[in-house]
Amino acid sequence: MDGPSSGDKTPACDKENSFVSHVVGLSLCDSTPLLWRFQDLKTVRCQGLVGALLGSLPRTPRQNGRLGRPLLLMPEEERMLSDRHSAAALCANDQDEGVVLRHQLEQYEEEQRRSYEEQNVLALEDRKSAMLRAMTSSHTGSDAGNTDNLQGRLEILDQNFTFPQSALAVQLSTVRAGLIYCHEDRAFLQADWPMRAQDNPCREVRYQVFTDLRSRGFYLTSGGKFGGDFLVYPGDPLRFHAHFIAVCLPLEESVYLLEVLAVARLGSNVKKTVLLCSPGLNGVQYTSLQWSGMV
Amino acid sequence: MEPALHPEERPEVSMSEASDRTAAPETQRWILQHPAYRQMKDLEVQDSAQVHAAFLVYMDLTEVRQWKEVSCVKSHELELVLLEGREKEGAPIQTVLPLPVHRSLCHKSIRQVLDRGFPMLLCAVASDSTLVYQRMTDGLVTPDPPVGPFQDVGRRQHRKRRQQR
Amino acid sequence: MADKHKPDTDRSFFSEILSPSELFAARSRSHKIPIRGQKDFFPNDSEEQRQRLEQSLNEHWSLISEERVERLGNLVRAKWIPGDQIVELQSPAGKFWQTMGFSSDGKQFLLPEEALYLMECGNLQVFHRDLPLSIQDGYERFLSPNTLRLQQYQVFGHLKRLGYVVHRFDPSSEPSSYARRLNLPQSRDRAGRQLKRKRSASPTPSCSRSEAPEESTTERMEDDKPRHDGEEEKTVPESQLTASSEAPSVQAATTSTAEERRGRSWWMTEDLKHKASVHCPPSASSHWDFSTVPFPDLGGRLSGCLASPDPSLLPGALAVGVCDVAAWKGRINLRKVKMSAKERNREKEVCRRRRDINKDREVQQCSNWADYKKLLAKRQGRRKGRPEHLWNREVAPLHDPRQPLPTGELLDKISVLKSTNLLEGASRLKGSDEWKICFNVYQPDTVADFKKSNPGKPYSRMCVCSFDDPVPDLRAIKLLASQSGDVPVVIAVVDHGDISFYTFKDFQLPKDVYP
Amino acid sequence: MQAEFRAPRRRNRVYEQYEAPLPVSRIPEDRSHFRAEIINQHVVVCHPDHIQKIHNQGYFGKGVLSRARPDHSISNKWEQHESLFLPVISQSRYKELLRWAGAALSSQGLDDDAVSQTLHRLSQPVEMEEVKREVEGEENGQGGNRGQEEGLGPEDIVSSHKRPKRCSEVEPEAKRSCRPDLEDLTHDHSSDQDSDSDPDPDPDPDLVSDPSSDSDPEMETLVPGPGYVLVDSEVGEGVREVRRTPFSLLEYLQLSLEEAFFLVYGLGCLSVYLDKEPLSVIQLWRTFQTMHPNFVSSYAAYHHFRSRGWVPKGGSGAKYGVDLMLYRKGPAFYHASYSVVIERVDETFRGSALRPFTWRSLAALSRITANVSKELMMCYVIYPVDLSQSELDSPECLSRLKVQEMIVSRWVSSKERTEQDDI
Repeated sequence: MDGPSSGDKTPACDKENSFVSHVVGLSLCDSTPLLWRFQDLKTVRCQGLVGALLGSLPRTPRQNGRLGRPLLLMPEEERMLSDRHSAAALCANDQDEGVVLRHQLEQYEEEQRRSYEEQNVLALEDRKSAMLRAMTSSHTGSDAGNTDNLQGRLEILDQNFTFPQSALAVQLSTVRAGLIYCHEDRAFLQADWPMRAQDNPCREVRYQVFTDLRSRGFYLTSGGKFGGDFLVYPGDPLRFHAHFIAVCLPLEESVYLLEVLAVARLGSNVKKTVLLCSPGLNGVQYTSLQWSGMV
Repeated sequence: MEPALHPEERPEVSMSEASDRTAAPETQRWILQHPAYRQMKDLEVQDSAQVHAAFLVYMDLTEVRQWKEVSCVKSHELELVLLEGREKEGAPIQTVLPLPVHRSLCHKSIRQVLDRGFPMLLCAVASDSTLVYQRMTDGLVTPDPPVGPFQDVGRRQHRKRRQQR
Repeated sequence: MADKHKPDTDRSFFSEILSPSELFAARSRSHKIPIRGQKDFFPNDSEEQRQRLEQSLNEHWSLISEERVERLGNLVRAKWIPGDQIVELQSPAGKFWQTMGFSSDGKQFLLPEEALYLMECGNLQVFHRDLPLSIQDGYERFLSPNTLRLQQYQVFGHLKRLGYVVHRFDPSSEPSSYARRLNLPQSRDRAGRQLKRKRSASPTPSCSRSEAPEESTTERMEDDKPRHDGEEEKTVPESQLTASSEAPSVQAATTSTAEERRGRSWWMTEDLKHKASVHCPPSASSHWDFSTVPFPDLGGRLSGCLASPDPSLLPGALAVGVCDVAAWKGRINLRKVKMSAKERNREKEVCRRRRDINKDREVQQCSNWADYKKLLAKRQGRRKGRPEHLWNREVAPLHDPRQPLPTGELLDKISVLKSTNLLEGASRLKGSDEWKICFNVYQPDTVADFKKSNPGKPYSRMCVCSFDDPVPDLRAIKLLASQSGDVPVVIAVVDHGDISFYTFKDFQLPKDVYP
Repeated sequence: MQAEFRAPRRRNRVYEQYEAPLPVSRIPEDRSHFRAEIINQHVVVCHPDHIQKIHNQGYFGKGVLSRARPDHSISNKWEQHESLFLPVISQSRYKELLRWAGAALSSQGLDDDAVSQTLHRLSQPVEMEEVKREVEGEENGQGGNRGQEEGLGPEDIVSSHKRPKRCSEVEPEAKRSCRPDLEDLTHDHSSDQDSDSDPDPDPDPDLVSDPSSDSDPEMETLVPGPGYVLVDSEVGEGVREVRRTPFSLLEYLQLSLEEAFFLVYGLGCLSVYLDKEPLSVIQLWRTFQTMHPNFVSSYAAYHHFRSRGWVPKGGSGAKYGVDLMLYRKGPAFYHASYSVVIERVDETFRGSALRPFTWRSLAALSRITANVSKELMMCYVIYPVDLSQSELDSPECLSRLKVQEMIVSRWVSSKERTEQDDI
């Protein structure tokens, strides 16, 4: 009735709720805070925050089934992190002036050169071992003539090999380079939280419901497509189906009866329980709506 | 209850034997004479549309669904008629909240009905007397796990059958 | 596995920059996405479930952590020009050029969203101050209220990844609804369009109407139209416009319908006069009902002259004489208006619905008003015996069951509410800032023949809004419909990572008559 | 951009014949006029003949105890007892009915003695001879509709050719004719004249052979005995007594306000009574406005759909969270095509929404609608700015309103339906 796994155990990752030490870096894109660093994504997931991936997946960019970084947090996730002092805002410092810039440029060019050289070596080795493999597999006999032949070929390769610039493998970085933050940023984050206003009553209701369900071990994602505020999962959404569609509303707010019927019907269509969730004096009150079977 | 029976001939209707059928004899308005309806009236709930809704639900529960021990109670907080009854003999008591469909309600009202301590049904009553029941339970009720595709087919057929009615 | 997630702050800074050997190795990595297994319903704390979760997470993280690695030779090089909010290509464009980008002054440019999408696909490397931009840089620099909002980019990316061709919507290149109604030939010359596309690429706000001169003229044309334009459309829809070429009888019929008994005419022809005299009730409205003022059918059979207008419609002492229109007739556009089958049916429906009282046989037998009145009285008499409380009160039922009618006619008789459509009155609405069309979208299967210079009719147009935004009201829908014409408008609603698309389409329930 | 018209889906199996699109006759001599009452702010039709006609011709209303057409029966179990087919009820049920009868009598001012006497008389077992006598008496045309239905009375000859014989032929015809048949109506108010013309509005004389509608043949009620029941005796198994039904609950047809007003104003075939007084069109219009604040808009939409020949049902709308469901022809023949939400706007196309939609609620509605293969329709009722309050006081204002229909649908961007997790 209460927790996703009968209360006593929480999903594996949740153990880390207790020691939150890593501070994740949020940076603003068009005034929306996004998470970019891989480690930060992992960190928030370990706190049971799922978020939503927005970017193309590097491996197979032209599909929507699985997306990649950045990760967008729901306002409630954002606020939970900031309440726990475990998120810091990173501002894009575009003030790279002359000297710094020149330095960065030199560094970049240097790295490119180094990368080219190293890849040149690797490519040559690669070619050699390929040649070796080809030779040994085609001539099973390992007589001296063959070995000489091979030796000769390798030497020729050594002398003539050129690694074309166009073959250089380059990284299109996901995260901005030179990204650094210090732990002191937390305070600054508290003082100057640049995100959307969190003070409207609707948001407050959602946040209270979010934290309460989260504290019961549920994972939550946005539930708009099912007519609710959150989809509520008994474990990591990677492995579990959502059990509930949470509809957050103030205890005394009137709802049109037809709206209640509609969302309840949708719930039974998709085999989920619709939860009316209202924060009250003694915590959040939950009412489950289920198909009555009376037709 | 028989749709085709002519109430004029029933003894209890003896008071209006004059069977001018166009004049809608008093007896055709059995609803106003029905003991359960009179009981609801006596609860003195101001909202007569809700009382009518409650009575329709009462009739549905007793006459169509054969519920047992159905009774009406007044919710003083909500100023509404509630129904209580058992789905069958020995089954637990449930509370039913009948409400005309174009109304609104708040979570608090639902909680007040749930606070009576019984599982609850909300019943929306459309203006042509269509009833839509919705089960409401305190707390988080985990949905039934989806069962194999087999069951799924059965369910779809079930739905099909329902639609045909 | 908890240990795995233990944050390691020291290492994390450099961990996402690949070493040359890693880069080299990445060339041969797989492009497959692991398939996710069937999900469980209940967590049951079993070792099995724990392992499956761990495996899923590992796969997930390895996908998420992967960096884009491309051969330099496969990358198009480009430069971010912050002042213009635009990306300029510095090496020859790739295949993407067929559907993206534009040229100007011999240079090739990409819009920021196009550049960002290509960066994400691993096709483009954009430099700023000679340093390559990361994807993060791209998001943070390219997306802004001046270019594209993040949510708009989410929709853009979503559609692009599915293969759709997506262009910014440029209102100036669309004929106004007014022009469309007049069926004006589209006078868009190629060069002009090129120009416009370039303009839309400049840092004007993405979806707002740009200040193209072409646009303002069409706008003005609309504005110049009399304010009653909206009402005029209501009851004189295509029928009047289409009648011109072929069906003068339609026009005659429209003036004599039951609902338009107060008909007046600017230039009364003889037969119209005759009908009007029958139908004009003494209490003519003090307001002009423009829907009942038919305009002359200049294109049709009308001879060279227009008779004088009904003097009651003219102000004060103004005298208007006969007008010779022969000179004008030569200039009339007599092209037939193309109507879809549906429109034609609707038209027929409209005609059919209009019952002409003169077709009533009994009425035809009346030779004068007295006869007609007598007939009415007689009919009245037939209705005796009807319930007093219904018939002898200020409002009577629409239908008298004692005068049975075939169902179709009965339905016509009780059809008192008028149907309208989304375009009606839409041109007089002022544009809003809340709802703007953002993209033109073309189907993926058209890519092969796609020409940027002549993209043809879009498959749909997109508006983008947030899940927390309001749902468009009728006014917004009408505005969008009139802006988009016969191309459907789709509203993309962004709920964090989820995007749903909704269409709001005009509809008229067909009449369904059973005998 | 116009939405495509999607063909309505016909039901796989249809169990009834189509009678007529609307409950108005096409014969001028037919003087049928129906009657309804306002009870507790709801409109009910009590007369069995009216119920049948109103429901079967246009699918107006709903039986208060049935899913659609009133067809509720006192018992699911019917048995042949000698030559009669009678419902079987349990002793306890019988006692309950008796109690109700008692309560009703008391409430009408009878003292306890009188009540118990009446009940006592009532509850005596009845001899079959008596029952048969009574049945025959009715059959000989003493005005009860049972007698009429038997088709034996001389004045009933006209329609007798379509009556299956009652009581004697139990199966299968008997199964079908539990309801008073529509033809009775034609006699109701016009028996004084026109007896020479066939009042039957239906071209198909076999019609009556299948008047029962519902898709579940097993559930059909059987020929009711005339007010008698077989009561399971207290004493032994299988022993049953024939008794009179103490409290008869005639099932009502309840009309939605829109349906009732349409029958009154649109078709002129119904009178609605409040406290025994028939209401005029205007009185009814005002009364309904006080009962339902958005009555004008909801009626305008209802009227519009009816005038296009469709069958709107408000009750089924409740099941899908909308105001109306639209059926082609009737729910017995087609699945609903549209879920309709009614909105009112002014001429600037804005207005305080009757139902303020959020994307959340729209997402839910759109999904539910699509799940059951229907389309979601917004029906905007547009009010001119200069429409005064006094104009709204009369249904004549309807001609100043306009209707905008709009189909809302979800567009699926891809066929690779990777809606990852759910469902």
